[in-house]
Amino acid sequence: MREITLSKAVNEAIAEEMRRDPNVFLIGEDVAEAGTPFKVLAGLVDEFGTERVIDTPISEPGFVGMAVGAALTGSRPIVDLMFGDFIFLVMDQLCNQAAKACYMSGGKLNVPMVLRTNLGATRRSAAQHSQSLHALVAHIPGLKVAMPSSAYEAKGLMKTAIRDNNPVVIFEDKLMYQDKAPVPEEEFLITFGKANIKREGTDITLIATSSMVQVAEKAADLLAKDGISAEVIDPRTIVPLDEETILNSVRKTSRAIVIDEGHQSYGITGEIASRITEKAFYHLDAPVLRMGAMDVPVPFSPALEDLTVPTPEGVADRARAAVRGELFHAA
Amino acid sequence: MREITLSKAVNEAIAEEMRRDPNVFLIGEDVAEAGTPFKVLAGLVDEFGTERVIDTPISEPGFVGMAVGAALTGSRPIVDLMFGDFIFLVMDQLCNQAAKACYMSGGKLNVPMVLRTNLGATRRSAAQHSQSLHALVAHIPGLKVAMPSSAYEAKGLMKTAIRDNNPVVIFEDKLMYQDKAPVPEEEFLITFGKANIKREGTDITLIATSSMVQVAEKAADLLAKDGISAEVIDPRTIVPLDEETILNSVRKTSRAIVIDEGHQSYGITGEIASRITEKAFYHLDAPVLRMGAMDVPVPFSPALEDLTVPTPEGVADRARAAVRGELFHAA
Amino acid sequence: MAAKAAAKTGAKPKGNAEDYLRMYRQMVRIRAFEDQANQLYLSAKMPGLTHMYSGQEAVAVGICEALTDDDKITSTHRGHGHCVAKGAEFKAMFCELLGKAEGYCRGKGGSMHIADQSHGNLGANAIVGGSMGIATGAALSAKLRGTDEVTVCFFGDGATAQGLWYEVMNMAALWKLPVIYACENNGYSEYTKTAEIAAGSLTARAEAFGIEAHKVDGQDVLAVNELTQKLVARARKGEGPFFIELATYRYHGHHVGDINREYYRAKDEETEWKSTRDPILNFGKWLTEQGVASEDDLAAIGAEVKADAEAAVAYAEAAAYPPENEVDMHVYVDSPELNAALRGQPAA
Amino acid sequence: MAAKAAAKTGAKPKGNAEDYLRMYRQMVRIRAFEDQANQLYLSAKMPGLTHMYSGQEAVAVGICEALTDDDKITSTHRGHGHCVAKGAEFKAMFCELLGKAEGYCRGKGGSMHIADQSHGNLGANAIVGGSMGIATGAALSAKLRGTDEVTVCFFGDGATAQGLWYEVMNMAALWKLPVIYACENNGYSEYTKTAEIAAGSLTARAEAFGIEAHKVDGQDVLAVNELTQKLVARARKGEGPFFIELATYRYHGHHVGDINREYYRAKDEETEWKSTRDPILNFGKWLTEQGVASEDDLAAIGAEVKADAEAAVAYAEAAAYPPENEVDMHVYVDSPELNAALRGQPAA
Ligand SMILES: Cc1ncc(C[n+]2csc(CCOP(=O)(O)OP(=O)(O)O)c2C)c(N)n1
Ligand SMILES: Cc1ncc(C[n+]2csc(CCOP(=O)(O)OP(=O)(O)O)c2C)c(N)n1
Ligand SMILES: [Mg+2]
Ligand SMILES: [Mg+2]
Repeated sequence: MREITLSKAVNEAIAEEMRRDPNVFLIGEDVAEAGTPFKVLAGLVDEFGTERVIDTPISEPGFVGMAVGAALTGSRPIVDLMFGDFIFLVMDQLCNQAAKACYMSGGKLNVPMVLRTNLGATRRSAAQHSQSLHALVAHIPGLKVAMPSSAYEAKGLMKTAIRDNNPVVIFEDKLMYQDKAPVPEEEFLITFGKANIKREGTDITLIATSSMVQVAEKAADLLAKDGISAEVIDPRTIVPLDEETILNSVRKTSRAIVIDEGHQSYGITGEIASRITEKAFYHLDAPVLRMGAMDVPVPFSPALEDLTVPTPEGVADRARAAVRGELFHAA
Repeated sequence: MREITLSKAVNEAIAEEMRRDPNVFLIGEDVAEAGTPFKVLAGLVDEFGTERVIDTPISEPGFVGMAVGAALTGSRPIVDLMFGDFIFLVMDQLCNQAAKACYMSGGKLNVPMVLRTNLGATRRSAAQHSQSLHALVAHIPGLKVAMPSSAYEAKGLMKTAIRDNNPVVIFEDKLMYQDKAPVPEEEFLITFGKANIKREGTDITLIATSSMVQVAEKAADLLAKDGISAEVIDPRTIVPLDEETILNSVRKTSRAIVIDEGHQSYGITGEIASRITEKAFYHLDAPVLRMGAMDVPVPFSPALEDLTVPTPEGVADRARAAVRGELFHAA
Repeated sequence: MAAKAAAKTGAKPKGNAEDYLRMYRQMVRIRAFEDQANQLYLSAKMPGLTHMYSGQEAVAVGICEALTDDDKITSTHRGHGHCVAKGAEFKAMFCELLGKAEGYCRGKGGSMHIADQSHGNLGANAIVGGSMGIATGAALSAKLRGTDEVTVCFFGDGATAQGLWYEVMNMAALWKLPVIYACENNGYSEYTKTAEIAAGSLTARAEAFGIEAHKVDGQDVLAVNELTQKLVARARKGEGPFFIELATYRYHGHHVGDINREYYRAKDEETEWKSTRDPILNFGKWLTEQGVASEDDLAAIGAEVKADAEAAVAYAEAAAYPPENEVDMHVYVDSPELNAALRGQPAA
Repeated sequence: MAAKAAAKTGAKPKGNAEDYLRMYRQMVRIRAFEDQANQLYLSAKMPGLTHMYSGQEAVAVGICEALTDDDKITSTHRGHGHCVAKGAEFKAMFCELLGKAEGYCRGKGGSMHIADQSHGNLGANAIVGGSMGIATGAALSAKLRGTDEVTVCFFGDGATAQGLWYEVMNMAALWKLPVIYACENNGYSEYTKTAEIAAGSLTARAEAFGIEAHKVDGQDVLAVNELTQKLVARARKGEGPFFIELATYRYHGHHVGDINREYYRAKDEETEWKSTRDPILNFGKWLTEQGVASEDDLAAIGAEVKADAEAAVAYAEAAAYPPENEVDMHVYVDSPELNAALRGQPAA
């Protein structure tokens, strides 16, 4: 199968959906000629024109609010939010408006919009351009949250998001834009709420999102050398969350680590770990472990920044401890 | 000891601190003559004047940003955010600016400000005036988060918050403003990060925040009738979180339920439950349970709204199941 | 007298009698709706609280009478008037206010979120200024979809303090969107006088973005309607956006519970507005002076509307609450086409 | 010639030679700093990327020379110029850019968050417009604390699209706060021309809030300085706030990596600004024409500054990274007085 970058995969997904449905349009800062600073959207304006690929002023609350209004009235906007950190600016429009319109209207209104943004540290971009803030939106009922972990996932999840009749937030890993993966030429969609078992294993389950899927896979490689067989699960969407696949795996392996690039405290690892504990408690041989980013703003200095996110070695260490029953004293 | 309302307790705390420190000032919508729609701040403007009790236009991002700037330059602002739901509007100033200034400057800047706001449903105020959004700010390093559960707690935590040199967000339960509790006449502060054991017990630990502390206490009363002895713990602050007190309790009771009025998914119950599981796993006789608000926007209709928040009966039911070992099949 | 009244309303009678009487009736309907809603609150039958539109009727009616059902509006926390004026029925409105299943939003929205999709009312909003983006986006969508729909964004003077407005005005102006920003300046935001929270000039703020701005007497339904007709027609041709500042007054407190309000607003001021600038009284007087209707005709309208409102209240009080299983319905809507496409895929 | 140049700068030589030469040197220092920073990027020694201030030097210097160390500024993603102009040293700045422990922020902030508390620089900000509230709040605090400090809020033309600005302008105007909003209009926000993203007039936007607005040539350091001196003096007396729009130009791409930029900006345009409107060249020329300095004097300043900058870079390259244990320091600051009070309490 041909291999394309994650960047190209997103671009293709949007182009295909814009061709299919004239109501889909793109809006955001420097999305047209510039194709975003990451160049992900390059070329779309040539095909679809500035009517459907709309460059905005630096007014994030404004254009997200406009997307909500457009979505309420027959359009299907895709909003480009240049950095995930800017989601703080649009929380009111996203969480008080987009997320609630359907429910507050008793199902009479709905908001088919996609907010695409990104996450991921270690780019030396410091505290306001490096955050992984998906936990915030995952907490708000009415939003769906997708977290692609490869070019393939990015394409399929984006296409599904555009066709979903609800507001969907997609977090792409900005460090992965140039990473290639096999992506079929033929059209495909990826079902929300259906996890992907990236790798089968029997001793421990590693549940990892987005950027952390690769980390988990590398950890699994390290563990294999020690004869430990790790299963790696990518939930793909954290809302809805595929509990069943996760629980089936943990019931089999009896151990789990949840790995995510958001801050660990009050983030998504606690939720997933708790659901496992609640529903598979009597199958567990060790406490479900969590590895999130450190609870510090992302530091600029390379010497510090790299310490803040989970690494394959770190994950493998914890997994070994769990498998070898070394967590007893900690607990 | 005299009893005063939570509303009066907050008012006293602020008045005492404004008398003590001329750098403390209050800013927000209708805080002066009106004393807020809840009348919590009534009278302060008479003592401190409109220079220090400042009515603003309806510009939440603006005046929160201004509070950050004032706090960076020698003042100690208390910001009044009329409804907790409006926190979505100020997330950028709170989380990208206030929370990060100290870290980003390597400790050279700091932001001694208090954001006081509220939480709590069942007031028939519908989806945009009923949310309990403390999980969002608890996820962001650099902020402290206090959740008073009575008039006593509200006074002590507010005074401590005002004297803390970091940004503190306080969520008051808006349904509790008229609830009275004993509050000493003499000055007192409450240490952040030190949980309060509201009630001792041996069979199960109920960890509850803010509005849910009363629910947990009522559940404990119900359980007592069945001969089940519940310990009730109020963490007081969720950042910092007093793990030690919680873990000591659970190691004793072997069972726990975490109860909170925020949405259950990706909220604070998952974090607290996970920390317990990670650090007291081998003491647990049952999975740590969680009870948050339903994962739905808060409905207006009284017939629906009351279904969305944990009740004493609901908590007691789950506690009985845990104590009687009835969770095996669920898990 | 007639001449004077005509001068005062600032518009010559050029619609027909039917139009005038419909506008009159719509204003009376709003007032009657609010009187009943206030009663429901005072008799403790209303869950929560609500914000009365009484006194501002000429704004909602003057504007909405210039719109079609395809045109959109966004509304505010003080939104009953906009909802009625845009075509809503009493029964479903009262049901909504009481949290009943037959309400416009199945009881889930209540007073502050009432929406009426079928008449183009995209909903009230409990976030002050929260619908400014939505309205502007509806206008963008109207343009992208190739329609000539116009959107009116209602908001209060207090809402002009929200930064969102300036962001969307800028985009509306750059892209010539068919949106009309209608600021109901009733002199207060909550318990504070507008003068204390708004520096400079509201019309200048819109004009700074190159947006044509107008001021009009919001108590004069014909003046409001005439101006709006013109602006709507121009907006349909791509000459928008526009801004209108409407001087008006709310008769009640900020919300139904705001009874003792002399600390921020003098009784005399209220009496003055009610007795000399009431939009219904003044328009009624003009209608009789112009011979469009007799005083008896108007009284009959009043009685009819009142009976309607009372019947709707009785209906709503007797109506059923939504069943418990609706509590987690409508968080998400179905996506049937997507699901079909997913089913049609070869298994992965 | 001299007369013409004087007319062009729009200001008569009325400061003394020392002032002029300090301003000249500060502009040269900024340019030298940026040249070194750009080199660090091009030679892959710079972590991340950065935004060059080159071309805009007269703005930062003209304004900051009108301020004292007690006066505050807030800065932007394009903030090196403000930082230097407000008094910062090269070594600690380069250390910060390279993430070293001796940086102004111990390497934790980097280019986009550089702050220099000791000279009143409250920090660069990577959120466009993000410091508008901070600056206005610093001005509020100055007033409440009874000082006569003035705050200058630097931001770009693109930042005027952020709603926050309008919110804080309103409050600044209502409360007469000593804040000066300084918009560096360099014609672009990222890869987009200002005209495409800003409707109407920027000065009118400030004026709509009753704020006195000025336009000035941002390439003319004396004109900028003269205007700022006047406005600062008035702001100290409570006559603020003020708005200044400064026409200027950035010589590099949006950031150091934005090399191929002809799709949004013509080479000719760049050449034109660099050759005819360079703030350093023009001011240097004027200084020699006025006899304030010889060409040799200026060349000596240039050489001295360049040597300083190179030395500082070398120092920073050799400097140590922060130790690993600093990673979770500074998330919170201590509260010693609170802790003492807590310790003094009777046990609960
Ligand atoms: C973002 C936000 N801030 C504050 C409030 C509380 N609030 C509700 S109505 C109101 C006053 C609004 O004034 P205005 O816009 O003039 O409308 P009016 O009530 O006069 O119709 C305020 C402050 C809110 N609902 N939303
Ligand atoms: C809130 C926010 N939106 C978008 C960006 C990305 N961004 C960084 S600089 C910039 C352009 C700013 O333009 P302007 O204010 O004119 O400043 P200039 O770069 O020209 O100095 C943008 C869009 C950001 N950093 N913050
Ligand atoms: Mg008003
Ligand atoms: Mg610019």
